Amino acid sequence: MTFDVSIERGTSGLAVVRVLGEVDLDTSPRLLGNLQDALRGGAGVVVDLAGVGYIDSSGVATLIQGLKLAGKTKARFALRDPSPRVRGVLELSRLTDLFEIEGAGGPTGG
Amino acid sequence: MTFDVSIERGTSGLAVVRVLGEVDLDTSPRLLGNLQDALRGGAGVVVDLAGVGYIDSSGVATLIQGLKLAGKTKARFALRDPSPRVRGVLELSRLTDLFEIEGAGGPTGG
Amino acid sequence: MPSRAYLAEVPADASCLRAVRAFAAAVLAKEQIDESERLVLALDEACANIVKHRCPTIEDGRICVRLELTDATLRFRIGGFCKPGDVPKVKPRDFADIRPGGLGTAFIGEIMDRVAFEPDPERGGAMELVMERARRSEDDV
Amino acid sequence: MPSRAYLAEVPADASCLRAVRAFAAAVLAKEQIDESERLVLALDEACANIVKHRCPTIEDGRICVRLELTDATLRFRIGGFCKPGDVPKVKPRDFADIRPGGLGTAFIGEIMDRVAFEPDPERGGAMELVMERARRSEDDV
Ligand SMILES: Nc1ncnc2c1ncn2[C@@H]1O[C@H](COP(=O)(O)OP(=O)(O)O)[C@@H](O)[C@H]1O
Ligand SMILES: Nc1ncnc2c1ncn2[C@@H]1O[C@H](COP(=O)(O)OP(=O)(O)O)[C@@H](O)[C@H]1O
Repeated sequence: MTFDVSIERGTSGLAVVRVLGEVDLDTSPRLLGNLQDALRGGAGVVVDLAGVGYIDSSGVATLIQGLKLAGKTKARFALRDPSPRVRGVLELSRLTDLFEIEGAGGPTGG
Repeated sequence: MTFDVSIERGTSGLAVVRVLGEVDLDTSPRLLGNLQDALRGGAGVVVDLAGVGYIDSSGVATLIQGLKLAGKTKARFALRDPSPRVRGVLELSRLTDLFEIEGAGGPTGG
Repeated sequence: MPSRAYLAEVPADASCLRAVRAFAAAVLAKEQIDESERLVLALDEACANIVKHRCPTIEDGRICVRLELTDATLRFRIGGFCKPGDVPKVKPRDFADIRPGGLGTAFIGEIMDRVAFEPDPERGGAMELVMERARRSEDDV
Repeated sequence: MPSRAYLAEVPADASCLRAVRAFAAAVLAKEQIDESERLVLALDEACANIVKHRCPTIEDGRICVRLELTDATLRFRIGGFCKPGDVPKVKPRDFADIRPGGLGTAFIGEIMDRVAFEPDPERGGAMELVMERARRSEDDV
């Protein structure tokens, strides 16, 4: 309804996980499940956050879990296009440096 | 902040009153003031409702007041581009036929 | 199934109506209620009536809204809506009588299945406005 | 100037947090509060803590939020937040300790000026979480 996740796998094996809506205590378990699915046997995951209007600590925790999971198989794990609001929450958690962030204003490029 | 009205007067003397935000008991007095200003000495008013996400009975009452005011000087008074939600409220008031409505789906043309 | 209740309370000021609408819209979305836009309108009209007609007569007025949901029904309770003596006044004008005013109660009547007044258990000497609608899920449409 | 109070109450379920956020965002917008997004986050984290840590231990849990505004201060009161004995447990982990969890209280601490626990006047045996921030208008920035 107000939350949706889609997974698109490219020919390279890299999966783009597109998140739409608000990531909170209610919806982050679904996001975690999708990240786990996307990481299974793939080359890695790019989490497209352009459609995320809100994220709370459980959402950040979920992204950390995804990052750790990817680390186990040395798969890539990147965030794409977080809105200023989402970026602000990542900064509040002081974990921005931990993540590879694609997209305008990201430390790892534009 | 969340409500704004602008008036643009064309060379024909017709004023376009562009409304942005939610028209309710709080904001409709401002809209009425703007309609009165726009009608003063002009050829008429087109109320552009494309940016209106919500309207209540006080908003509809305000449009009726504008229509009556325009009628006094035989000036034109038309509504433009109401969203389906706004149109639904006009229909609920059974006053849709009273208004000249411009824009997609309007009874007086598209 | 027990009813699920959601409450909001704000100062009885026109500028606070938007917060009540935002709350109600989110609750109805969470409950997957169909026609939530019309229901928010009915609730808003009732709250606006407190601001317009009730609060000029009482000090420090509040708008107290309770949304009660069961599997079958959606009920709005608007606390301290009016004095018992005002109940007969709360009614729309004829739609044919085209002038501003009198539309709010007409909207409520069109949108809700049942509108009633009950003595407000929390505010002595005041009536609560109770509005109900059978719950239609999106699948029923 | 007397404080203006806004209340919302919802079932203590994760699916109801969005309605609390929508309500708070509309109230803060109406009050022209600066940094409302961060303040909504702090409130949401406190409410989420009730769902995660408090409600598994009580039946029919509710989230009761009170927003109090004066010209100088913004205060959130979250009713029935925890048992008195739980107060010492409510604290963030070290930011250096990178793992999921422990972030919510850290966010609250970063965003609010003051966080305190007070006996809940309406719920005996429970503590209320009180969070305050000096009110900065957009002009101060
Ligand atoms: N809370 C209230 N207390 C007393 N009278 C009320 C209240 N709400 C509505 N009314 C009465 O019902 C009438 C119809 O209300 P409404 O349809 O909203 O139109 P309007 O408010 O524009 O007159 C009002 O004019 C008023 O006399
Ligand atoms: N309402 C509560 N009742 C009891 N303990 C709580 C409550 N809220 C928070 N806590 C304690 O504070 C800790 C930190 O909370 P938080 O920072 O939100 O992280 P997390 O909930 O992810 O552990 C929790 O692990 C819990 O022990």
